[in-house]
Amino acid sequence: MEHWFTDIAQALVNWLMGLGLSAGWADFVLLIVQWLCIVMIVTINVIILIWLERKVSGFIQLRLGPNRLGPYGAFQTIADAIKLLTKEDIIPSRTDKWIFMTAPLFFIVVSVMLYAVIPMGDGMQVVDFNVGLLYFISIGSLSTICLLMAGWGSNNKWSMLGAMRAVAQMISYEIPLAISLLGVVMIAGSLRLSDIVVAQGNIWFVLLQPIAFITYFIAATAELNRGPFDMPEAEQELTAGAYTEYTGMRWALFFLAEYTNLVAVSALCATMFFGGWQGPGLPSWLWIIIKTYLIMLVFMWMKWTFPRIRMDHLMSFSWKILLPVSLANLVLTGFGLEFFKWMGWW
Amino acid sequence: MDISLADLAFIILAGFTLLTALGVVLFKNIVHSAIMLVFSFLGVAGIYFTMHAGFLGLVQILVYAGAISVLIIFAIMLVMNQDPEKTNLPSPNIPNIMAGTYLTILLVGALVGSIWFTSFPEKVAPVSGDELGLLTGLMLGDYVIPLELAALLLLVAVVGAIILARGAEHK
Amino acid sequence: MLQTDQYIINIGPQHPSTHGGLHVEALMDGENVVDAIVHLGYVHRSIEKIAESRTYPQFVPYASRLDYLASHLPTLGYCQAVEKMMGIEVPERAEYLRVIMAEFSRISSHLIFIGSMAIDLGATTGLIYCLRDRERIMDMFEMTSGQRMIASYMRIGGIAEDVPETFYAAARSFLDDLPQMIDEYNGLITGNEILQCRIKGVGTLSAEDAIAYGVTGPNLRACGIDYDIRKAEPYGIYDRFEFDVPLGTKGDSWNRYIVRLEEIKESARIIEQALDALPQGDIRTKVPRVLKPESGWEIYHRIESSKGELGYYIVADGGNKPYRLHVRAPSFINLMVLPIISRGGKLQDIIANIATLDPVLGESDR
Amino acid sequence: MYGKGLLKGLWITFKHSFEKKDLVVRYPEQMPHLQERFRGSLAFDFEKCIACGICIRNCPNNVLSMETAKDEDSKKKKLMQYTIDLQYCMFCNLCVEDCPTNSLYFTHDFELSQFHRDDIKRVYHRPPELDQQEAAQKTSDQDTQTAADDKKEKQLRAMINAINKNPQKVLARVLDGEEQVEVLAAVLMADEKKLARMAEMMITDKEKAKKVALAFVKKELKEREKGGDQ
Repeated sequence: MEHWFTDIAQALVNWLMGLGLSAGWADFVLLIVQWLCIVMIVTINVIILIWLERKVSGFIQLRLGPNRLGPYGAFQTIADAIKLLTKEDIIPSRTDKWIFMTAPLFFIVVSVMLYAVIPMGDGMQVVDFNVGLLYFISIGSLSTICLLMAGWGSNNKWSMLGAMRAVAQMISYEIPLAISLLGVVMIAGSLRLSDIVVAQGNIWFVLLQPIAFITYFIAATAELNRGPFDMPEAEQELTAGAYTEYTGMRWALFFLAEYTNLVAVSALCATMFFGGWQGPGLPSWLWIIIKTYLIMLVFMWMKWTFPRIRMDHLMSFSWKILLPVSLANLVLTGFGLEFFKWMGWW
Repeated sequence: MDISLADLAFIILAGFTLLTALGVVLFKNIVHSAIMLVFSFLGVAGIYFTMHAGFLGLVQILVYAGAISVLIIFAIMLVMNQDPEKTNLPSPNIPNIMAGTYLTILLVGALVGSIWFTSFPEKVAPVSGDELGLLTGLMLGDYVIPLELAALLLLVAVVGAIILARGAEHK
Repeated sequence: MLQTDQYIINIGPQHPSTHGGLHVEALMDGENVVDAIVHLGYVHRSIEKIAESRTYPQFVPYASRLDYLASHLPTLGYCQAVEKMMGIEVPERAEYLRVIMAEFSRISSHLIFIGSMAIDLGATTGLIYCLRDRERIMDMFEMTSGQRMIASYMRIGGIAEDVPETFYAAARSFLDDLPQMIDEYNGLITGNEILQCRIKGVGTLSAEDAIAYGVTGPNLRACGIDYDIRKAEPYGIYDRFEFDVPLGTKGDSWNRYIVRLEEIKESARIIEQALDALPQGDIRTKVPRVLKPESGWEIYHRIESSKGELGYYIVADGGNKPYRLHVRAPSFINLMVLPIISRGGKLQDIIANIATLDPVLGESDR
Repeated sequence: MYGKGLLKGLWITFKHSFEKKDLVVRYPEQMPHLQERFRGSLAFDFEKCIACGICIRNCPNNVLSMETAKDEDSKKKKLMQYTIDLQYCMFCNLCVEDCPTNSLYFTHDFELSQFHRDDIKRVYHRPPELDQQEAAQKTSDQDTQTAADDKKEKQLRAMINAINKNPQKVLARVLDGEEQVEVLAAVLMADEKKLARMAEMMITDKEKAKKVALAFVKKELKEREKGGDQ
């Protein structure tokens, strides 16, 4: 159970090398297989997540959520996907066509790329980058451009407003996000995500870095454009923000990407603060799934409880509260580390 | 010819970077140019990766593709008030063309010259061990003042550009 | 500061937060509102003109459709106007039942207000909880009149039918559970800091402006002006009940919200008193089938609807149909202050302002 | 404290998410609970209808219409066809309320959607049994009927005469108070139709006659008062 997936990968590499491929090419093929697996994971996750989101919102709102197709409405998302696939792909005439058409594609590509460094189990990482965390943050920052493309390409004021908001919000929340993670990095002494997981063998970083966790969680909500920070979409104000003009599968791709991001960010949260794949009894890949899903449930819970924050409050909250707090946490962590070293506890 | 995976990756990435860079110059819509610029940055970051400079590549993505290009696109969108299809046309007046040609010659000359006159060592010794620590020492130690100055310069440049384009409010 | 271009953004007529076909043409400077112009008429059904081609009793169901969120109130106003014109006495029991129904309507309208405000600010769940509780009022309306929303229950000279026995228990249990419901709204909506940030100090309407524009109802009382037609000029039997008029201080969106929340409690007090004092007896006086006010008679009658002063101005020409019927719709007049309270705010404040002004487009467009 | 409200809100939604979801009605399988007076759709009972047309006059939206024919024998109006065009119906209850024979009523059937507009229309044709029944009744009852009619006619004429002759005495049967009787007499004298109606009622239903008389008097008094004012 524990090493199913790593064993399969090893077997694949061995088989390929047995066929006469060099080690580098075998790794390359393995990489492609891993990517395909990730795409599969993403798709399955999104299908589950959309169902889960609707169920959670339903339960919170005293409703049943989807309950028609399959047991507890489990096939609802699949039906929706089929519906969206068969819908007409409307491209309004005065849009910037190439930008309009490619924006959702780039968005989904960028979100899938995030998975490359997430340790999905013991040794289950596509690339065990020595600057894995930086990779995550920098690739995550690219989704800003995709939203901007969507907003600009749509040639619609609502879309543009949504995109502008998205950019302002994501750029300003990226900073506290990164800084709050730095505290963890300082304790773990590495940007490599597998190192950070291993460093939490004794104690989860959420206990050592509670402030960092809270700031990370808030900033991540904003990064994900989820309620109460769902400025770019903001259906009550901007109708659908950057996605206003999108229809059918292109629209669905945005949602696919958003949920993909949600999984990635939650998995990172689990990795950084909740000991990643470490846990007793169950196999490592199951632990990370459990932790990720629990974190995602909290995200959903928050979204369906809170009203949307106002744009200027959002910005001032980021710059005036979140950033100073995360910086202070960083300084505090530094002092704490020095103190521990001085006392000889570290 | 024996092409290794690394070589293939370099060729693809270099071609990609060059094509997108050409796109920046040649597209008639300045927003398209700006987006091409993003891809060009990404291509450069890819080249860094092939050279095992992961940190540099990621910083390239984070800073250039993620932040600066957004700033550029933002600035473009904010100041644009004409048909986007005509925002990046080649300049019709002769002094501009002359200046452009002159700059191109200068730039190409400098590049060729620097490549020509540099004696490349046969084999670069790989950075041993902690490349991050080394970079940190350089950036926040020896070159901290140039780094900060460059940051300030960029900020001033963007603000100045917007003011020039729109004109300050008359009050 | 930098000089920037202003642009126009059209909020509505097809928009999730405009409570119907409202069109606000917002002149924006980035996220800041320079001006907001209200365009109306997208839900115009020419109800006033319809009145001219319907006999007096026939207009009652149309009156229900003015303010469909509190449908007993506009019908009450209309019936009382005609009764005043014709000098018709209404039996005691009918008067009491009218008050009960009117106040339940007010509660249901305010519940919708709270819920729709919550959803306009992004708190989707608030709406569902409000709807859950409003459902009980709707059930009561269904029990009494057979219709849930547009219950044409009031009749000229009384009410359509007496309430069934089950009504009393339902009403009492609703009133008993009301404090608990309000606690829940307070926990989920009122106490939420994000929501407080969104509406505190937003859309401030000064008392002078409110009076100058003719704003009435909770929106006026939120400015601190003690003006409730139930107190100022009691109609029906409102002078027999003891209740307070909740007042705001600043006239901002927060005050408008709190005033309505308090009004729910006051309405519950009135209902409780009315249920206790409910006499037995007739529910409808015999009214001639064909009402023919004499030519030249005219009447203006106003009531305190859930949105403000709802007035009916009827001119008779001797026939069995009104010569002219005008509705002074509070939503229409209240909406007119939207530009002045939105100016200088953010785009999101317009949404909050529309929500807290609580317009019903069926009434403002008629 | 800042954030307390947020946590409280989270707690409320958390509690509710584990509640039993009994508010939801799974509609097509499970029918909603409808109150007794619920107005689903308008239905019509042909046999009870007397074709008085009150419903049609009351309807604000011209939903109802009927076709009548004159019965050759009794000169009575005979209902041939009754149409309810439900697409215009507001379910306001004005027709049902005033129907003297309760032939219009609301059912709980609320699933009114149809593919074609014409299907929404409900047309009731005269059931053939009704004619047969009537025909049968007519032949058997004709003689007694005419006899009874004659008797009634006579009674009525006698009553009208009596009122005409001595209004004070006759009308005192329905009203007390001399003044009121006088007013009533004046009203009846002025209007032949009212007189006939009053006479008929006095024969058939005294209670009703009393009420109507009182109403006449009240109205007259009011009108007089108004006249005095003006």
